[in-house]
Amino acid sequence: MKKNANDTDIQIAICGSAGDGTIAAGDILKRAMSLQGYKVIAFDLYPAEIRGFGKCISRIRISSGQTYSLKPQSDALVSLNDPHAIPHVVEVRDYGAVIYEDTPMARIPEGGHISAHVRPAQIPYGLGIRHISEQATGSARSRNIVVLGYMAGLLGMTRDVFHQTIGEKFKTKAPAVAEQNLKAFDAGYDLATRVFRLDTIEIKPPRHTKSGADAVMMTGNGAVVRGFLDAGIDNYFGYPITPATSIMERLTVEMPKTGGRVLQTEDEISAIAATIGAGYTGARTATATSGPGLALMAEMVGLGVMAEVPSVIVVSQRGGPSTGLPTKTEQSDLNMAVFGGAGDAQRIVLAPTNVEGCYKCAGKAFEIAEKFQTPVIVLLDLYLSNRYETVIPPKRNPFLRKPEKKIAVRNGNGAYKRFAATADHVSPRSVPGEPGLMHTVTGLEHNEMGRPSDLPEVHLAMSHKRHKKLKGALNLRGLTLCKRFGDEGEVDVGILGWGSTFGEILEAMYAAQSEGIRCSAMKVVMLSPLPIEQIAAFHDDCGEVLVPELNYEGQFAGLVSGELGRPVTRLSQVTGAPMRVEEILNEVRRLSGKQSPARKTKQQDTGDERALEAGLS
Amino acid sequence: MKKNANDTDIQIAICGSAGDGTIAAGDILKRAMSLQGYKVIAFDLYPAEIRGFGKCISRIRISSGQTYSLKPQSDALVSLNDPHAIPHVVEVRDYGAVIYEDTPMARIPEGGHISAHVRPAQIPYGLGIRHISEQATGSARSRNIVVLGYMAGLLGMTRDVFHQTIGEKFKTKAPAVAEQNLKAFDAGYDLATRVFRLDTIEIKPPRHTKSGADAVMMTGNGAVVRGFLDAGIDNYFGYPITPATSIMERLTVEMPKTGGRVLQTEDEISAIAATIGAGYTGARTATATSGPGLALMAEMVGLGVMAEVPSVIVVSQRGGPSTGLPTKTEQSDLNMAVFGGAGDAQRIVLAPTNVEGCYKCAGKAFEIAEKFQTPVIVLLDLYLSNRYETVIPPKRNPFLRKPEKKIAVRNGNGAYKRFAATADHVSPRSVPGEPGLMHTVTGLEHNEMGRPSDLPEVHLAMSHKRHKKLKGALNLRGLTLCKRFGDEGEVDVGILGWGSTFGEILEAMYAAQSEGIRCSAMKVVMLSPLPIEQIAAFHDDCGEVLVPELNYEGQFAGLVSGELGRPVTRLSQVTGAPMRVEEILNEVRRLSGKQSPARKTKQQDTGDERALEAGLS
Amino acid sequence: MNEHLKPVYLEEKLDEIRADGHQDYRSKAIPTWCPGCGYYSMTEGFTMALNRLGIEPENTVVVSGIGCASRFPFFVNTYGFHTLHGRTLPVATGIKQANDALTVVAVGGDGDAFAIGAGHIPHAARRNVDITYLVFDNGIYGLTKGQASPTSAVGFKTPTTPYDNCDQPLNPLMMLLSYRASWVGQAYAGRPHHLADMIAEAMAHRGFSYLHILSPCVTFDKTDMTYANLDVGVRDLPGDHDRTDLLAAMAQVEAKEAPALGVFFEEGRPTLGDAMIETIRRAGGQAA
Amino acid sequence: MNEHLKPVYLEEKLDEIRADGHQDYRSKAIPTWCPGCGYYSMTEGFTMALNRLGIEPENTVVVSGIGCASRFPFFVNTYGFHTLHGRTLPVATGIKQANDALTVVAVGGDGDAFAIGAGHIPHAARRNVDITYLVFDNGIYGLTKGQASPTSAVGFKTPTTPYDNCDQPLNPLMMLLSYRASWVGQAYAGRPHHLADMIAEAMAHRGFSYLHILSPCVTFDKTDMTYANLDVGVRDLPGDHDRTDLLAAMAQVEAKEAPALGVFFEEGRPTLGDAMIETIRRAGGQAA
Ligand SMILES: Cc1ncc(C[n+]2csc(CCOP(=O)(O)OP(=O)(O)O)c2C)c(N)n1
Ligand SMILES: Cc1ncc(C[n+]2csc(CCOP(=O)(O)OP(=O)(O)O)c2C)c(N)n1
Ligand code: SF4
Ligand code: SF4
Ligand SMILES: [Mg+2]
Ligand SMILES: [Mg+2]
Repeated sequence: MKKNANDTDIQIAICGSAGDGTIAAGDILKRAMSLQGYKVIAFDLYPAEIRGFGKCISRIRISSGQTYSLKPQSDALVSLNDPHAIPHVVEVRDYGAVIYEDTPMARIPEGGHISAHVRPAQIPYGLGIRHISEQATGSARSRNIVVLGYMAGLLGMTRDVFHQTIGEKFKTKAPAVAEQNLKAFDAGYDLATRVFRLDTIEIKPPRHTKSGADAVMMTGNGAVVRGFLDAGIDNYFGYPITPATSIMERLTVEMPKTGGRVLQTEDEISAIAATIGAGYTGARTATATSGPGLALMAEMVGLGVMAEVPSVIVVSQRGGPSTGLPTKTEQSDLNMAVFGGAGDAQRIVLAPTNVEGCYKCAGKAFEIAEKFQTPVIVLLDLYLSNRYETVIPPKRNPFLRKPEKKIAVRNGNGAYKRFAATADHVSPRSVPGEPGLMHTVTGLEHNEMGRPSDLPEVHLAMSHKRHKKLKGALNLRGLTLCKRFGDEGEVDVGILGWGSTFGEILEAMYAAQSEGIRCSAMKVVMLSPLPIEQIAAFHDDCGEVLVPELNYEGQFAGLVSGELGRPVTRLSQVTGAPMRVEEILNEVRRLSGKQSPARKTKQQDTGDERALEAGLS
Repeated sequence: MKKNANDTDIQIAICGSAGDGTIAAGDILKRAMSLQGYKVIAFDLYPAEIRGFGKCISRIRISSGQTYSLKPQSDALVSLNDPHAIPHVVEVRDYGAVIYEDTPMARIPEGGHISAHVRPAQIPYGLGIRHISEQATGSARSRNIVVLGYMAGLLGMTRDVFHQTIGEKFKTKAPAVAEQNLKAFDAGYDLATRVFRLDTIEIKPPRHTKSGADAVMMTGNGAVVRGFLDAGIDNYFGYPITPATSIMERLTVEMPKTGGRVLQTEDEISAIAATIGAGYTGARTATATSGPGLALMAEMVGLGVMAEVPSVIVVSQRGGPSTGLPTKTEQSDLNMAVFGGAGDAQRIVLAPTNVEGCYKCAGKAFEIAEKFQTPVIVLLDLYLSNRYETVIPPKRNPFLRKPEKKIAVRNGNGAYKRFAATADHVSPRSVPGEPGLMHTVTGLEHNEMGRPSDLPEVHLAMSHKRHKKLKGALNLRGLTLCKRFGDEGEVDVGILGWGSTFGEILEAMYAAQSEGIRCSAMKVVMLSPLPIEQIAAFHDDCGEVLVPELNYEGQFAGLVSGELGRPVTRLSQVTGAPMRVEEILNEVRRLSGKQSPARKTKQQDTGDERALEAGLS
Repeated sequence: MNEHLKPVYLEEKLDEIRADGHQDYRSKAIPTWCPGCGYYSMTEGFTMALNRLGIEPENTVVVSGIGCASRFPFFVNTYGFHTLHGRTLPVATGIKQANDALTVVAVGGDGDAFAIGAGHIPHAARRNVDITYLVFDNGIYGLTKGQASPTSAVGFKTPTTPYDNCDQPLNPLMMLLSYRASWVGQAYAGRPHHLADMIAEAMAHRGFSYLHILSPCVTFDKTDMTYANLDVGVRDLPGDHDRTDLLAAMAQVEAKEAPALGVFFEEGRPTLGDAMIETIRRAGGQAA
Repeated sequence: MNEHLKPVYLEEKLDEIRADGHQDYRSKAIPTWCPGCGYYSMTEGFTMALNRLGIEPENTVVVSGIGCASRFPFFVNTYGFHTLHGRTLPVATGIKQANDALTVVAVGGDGDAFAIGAGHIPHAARRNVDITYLVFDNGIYGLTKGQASPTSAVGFKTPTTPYDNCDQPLNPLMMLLSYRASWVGQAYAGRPHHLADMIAEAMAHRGFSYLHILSPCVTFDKTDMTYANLDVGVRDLPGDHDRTDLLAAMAQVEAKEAPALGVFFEEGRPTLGDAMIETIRRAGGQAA
């Protein structure tokens, strides 16, 4: 799994304002590189407001080997709008490239031009982007493509693949559109080939060129949609909310093609209620939302637990609390996902750590929900929902499309016991339409027949049943519930992580190893019930256990400590951005006793006293 | 605090079916004894259904010294309905009395008469209850009062006080009603004085006879109402739900008398929304609900946290999950109260442990909510909401009726910063009507002005502010946040508890001490933020820490372990009934190494494997 | 021989009741309602309607919320879902959406429907989900022991309105008409045969049918919606009422001192299921 | 001299605008709405109405939910509460209940009001809470980028209705009339002066006033509720419309191909505040 130093690993940032075509240029770059078989990870940031000229930034990491997150530093920054791009110049590494317009339109205030911000060790490439666009296409609208071509030429990327990608991208438009864009691209590309290259970056051929044709670029939300479709989703109910909306939007297009049904409900309570209603009939049904929607669903999820009806709920977290930061990422809905209901209402919670995991968890969630007759929450966050990765889709559909289910039968005296006691605590289920097995399910405590009962022994036995059956989920096949990476055996520092942050954790762990620190990382995908045995074993092996996560309270750390009864070190970050690899690495160094002196200064600079505090608690 | 062996301490259980006047008889007994200055603790169980002849049972403990819960065994059982009462015969101690009808109406099946269930060591008192009632009053409807009189006579209770209490109880009815009931009482009483008493129970004069006049019988919900009124509640919004409804019902009667306003809203979401709306204007406003209602409120509580608007939410827990067991008690909404919202949405959670605590927490909750500008949840459960205790109301109103608040001012450049950074992280607040201090509050992340902002530094600073300010609540005066009882210094076993169960914990602790076990108990009233320093210090002192609670998952144990990073022993009970003192005591014995051999057998008898398991985890 | 003069033999009558088959739709559970509660008529009317329409119990799902009325599913021998307070319609919508072949009946009290559940009714109605919604209106919260409901009259005294109710009650039928529910009718528990007819008619309607059923709570309401008051209060819809005319229906509903029994409005239009099939067709898919 | 022929001098005009004072009701924040969005008219109309009625900004609270429309409070210089999606009315009710002296205006989009918030409207209306509710209806979910809303027309194509919308839209005015809201009117963003008049009239009404405002979303709706379509679509209420006649109002609303602008219904009856004061009187208390 370790990286080969000879491999390609470059990261490009393209920054402009809404309307500049920033995201579109990034999109072409991602697709072109993915087509050649490179691994691509990309994450775009959009402005929160609909209107106006807010900042867009697209960061794309291209590598021949496997990588796990964006790099803290980019190899090149392309500016389509200087005021937006200036703060990002510091993100470019030494000897990295900064590409910008060198003939600005109007007089600009002092310091307003990006060239004034390029550090001595960075290499500035100014060009007349607008002018070139106008010359090549007759309009300034292709600035984004010109500069894309320039960048491609500069880094020695293959021209043809870009041509192919641009052709595809515009194939639904008039032919002239693609033509214009190809001209713009070539103008930029040609210019770059004549430029004296000072940089050391090189694009080396990808490892598996063949796979390029098979590989697809996918976001976490896109992968959820794919997973749902491959698992044979029958119904979807949802209410729009950032960052989950795109799941519903894509399903409304795709599901009807195979006879599936999508309904936009009047709110989130209705969405989960209808999901559970459909689940009661035996249909594979899901909903997706974000934190505020999950809060509204809390009561209904409890009904799903009590009535033992399967349902699948995807939650893409954003900054909180309350309406919070709708377009920023955070991992702060964990507590609610695990604990957010009345009574002892344990449910299954899965958190994928990458795009491929989104596909697997989403598809598997139906099987799990059916097998254990309970709600399953799949927890993403904005960063994972929206980030692109190259994925090779599986050759064979990996999901069971027909529920494995126990066959319900009337027992001897003619009475069907919907909630009969069984060895694995899962009772045979019947669904409407099956003769002779009529029953009523309820949110009231009930006996084996499903009749309301508040007898002490019934409540005890049924509480037992509802909790014990979930333990079976810890023996699930076909899905990684938790996994250790890095050094085996005893280590100085173990990093325990979940969700989108695990990419940064892996990067930090490999970096720490390369500094000679004995280090492992464990990802936990199944957050409820927790695979506590494996976590305990990991804890046993680690001198210190660090839990980095994107929330203030250290929610996962609290969950693990609560079950384990042992201490862990929390590392929290709540800036709305993905965790910084450097931040984790610094903590690992500190915990291993190898604190880098640079760290201290940096902390004081950012005034981030919280991170320090949290790290100590 | 230890009990004096010479004191009175008797417990009576009265059992009948709905319509027998069981609860009414219990009510007279409670009031009569309280009037004389005895301490009374009582808890009634009603049937879940409106209709029919479900079981009612009223258990009343009467003592001269302080006690903390009902006793596991009663000294006398009064049956008004044998099928319902038979299962409770085992609850009567050796040499205790069982009082019943000895001339049943019709032929009864074998074993159907209670006399067949009285154990050899118990003392049966059969009398012709119906006949006596008919003779004394011309109707069988006063059976409950006849048997009450008999019981009073048998135990040597003072006749006069009962006369007074009966007179008061029926004073709004026609005079004949009181008269009939007095006759019925005397008929029973006289009969008992002629009976040969085999029992050893004796009623001794109460310690403080004078206080009788001042003492009042109050339930937890009644105390919440009193606390609200004494703290000057302005508005109440609520939606009926068991077991919280009686809070609203009493407030609708009382609040308008002093100009207060109560509105029954269309649902719980509206109730909390209106509460927060009213809170925004500076008015003291509360709502009350149970688990399902709190689940619905989750999103809105998060808004209260984010917008920093004070509100008070009383939650009386019942059996869960989902609709669960509406008329049974449980402590399983703790996780939701503490964690049930999107994002890092910490709020203040208080859980009183007795009726007096309900009064204090409810009244203080307004001050706390105002002081920290945040929602405050006061967590009761059905057992505490409905149980009666004798309370001496405070001579002086202990609550600040006017909010202490920081005065908001425009600063130099004319802009008012609603969310200004301050040393204690609480910002000066203005309310509508104050000129020049207009501002908008929002659930979006916002800067000091209250304007939406998703800048990293703003989110970090504001997350910090919202969490840090709550730490101030750990230095609150005038309310016990946590308290240690029993042995000082190092002990074999410490019992850590919260809510209604703490009464049973104290009883168990005193019992353990009397067996020579070094033992302490700590009650935690402030559940969020947790007074973790005190808990850690307690943990340091204890060889083992036992956490008994009425939920399956050991929610408080998880919360404490999560913050402490240390193990505790869980003791869970989910039968819908209050925790059994014996159960706690057995665990204390086991943990201290003094396991009683009797215990093992008992466990196997009840087949309660869960309690064992939980105890071990 | 005049039908009414024929003597009635008990055994014969019992055989007749057994033979007609509607008792097969009753479950073994004994209703937990108070003796005299109007809700008993609903069980009778519902089982008679199912029997008359020949619907199999296994293809029927009764969905309810929380309340005395919502205990209904336990007392009939069909599939049932006793959901949460106010969530009857969205759960029922999910069931029907997932399986068009099922007969789905939603049941709830006035509080369940018009207090906590009020937001869902317009949407089930406008989408024309092909289900029947029976609201048992007793003008009170029965299960929680008698608080005021959104249909309680002004002046009604309850534990939450000790100084008399001041809130103007809602007019449920007017609301349903304003949502353009495709079938809107009213019945009364004190007229069980008409009630059974109306349930059958509502269920036979293709699309969203709403039946409002006036039903006394004998335990907590001794003054307002009693049998005595309703017996003299209700009237039949005029014989010439045009049930295709929305505004005429509204006029009948507005005259609410004397509640009219019968079908106020009826209209045939595509159901949610139809819309789904059309969408699938447009997408080039095959309906399941 | 003919008013229309008088020349307009820019400086003079600006002075006039400044002098009339309604600009004082604007906050310093620049609206985040798209250029051309109908919502700008609301800010203008609202500040003009406040100014005309002489209401002090500090005694005014504007309450909103979530959506483009709900950003409104940030752009006016009063007290404001930007609440949660759909919860505008219960929060506004709480504010008014706590302080009768405040002028409370609730604001929200069509989704906020009639999708997630639909359950609260009947109750605010029947209780006659003395607030004004302005719904900005653009027939779309603006803030989440253009999905269908409960007022979207059949056939409308959006990201959640890629094969065209099939759900019959709600008729908000009919709904409000069926709840017997005590003041019901309609205005259009394209007629800003009439809009300002209507806001002022709605606010002057004692009781619950509901103003429905048609407002194009220029960014996500290029086909349906556009200025072009609405300009020719709207009509005035007939001059002889009797605004005390509920059924007449309903008839006007039912003719919905051409939405009418004006006041449909108005009625004077006790407000929630009145009811509270009466309850306090009956309890023998003193109103605060
Ligand atoms: C979320 C929630 N809130 C409140 C309750 C308590 N509750 C149960 S039934 C009911 C009202 C019942 O009234 P209605 O719907 O009219 O039915 P009825 O009992 O009169 O038939 C209430 C408030 C609950 N179970 N769940
Ligand atoms: C509970 C919840 N669900 C969903 C959302 C996402 N959301 C924000 S605004 C909006 C709809 C906006 O539409 P509308 O109310 O018509 O206002 P407009 O933007 O059109 O003015 C939605 C679904 C949310 N913020 N909260
Ligand atoms: S309380 Fe009222 S509604 Fe409920 S069962 Fe009894 S009579 Fe019927
Ligand atoms: S998206 Fe539509 S509603 Fe929102 S501001 Fe832009 S034009 Fe207005
Ligand atoms: Mg009712
Ligand atoms: Mg809208």
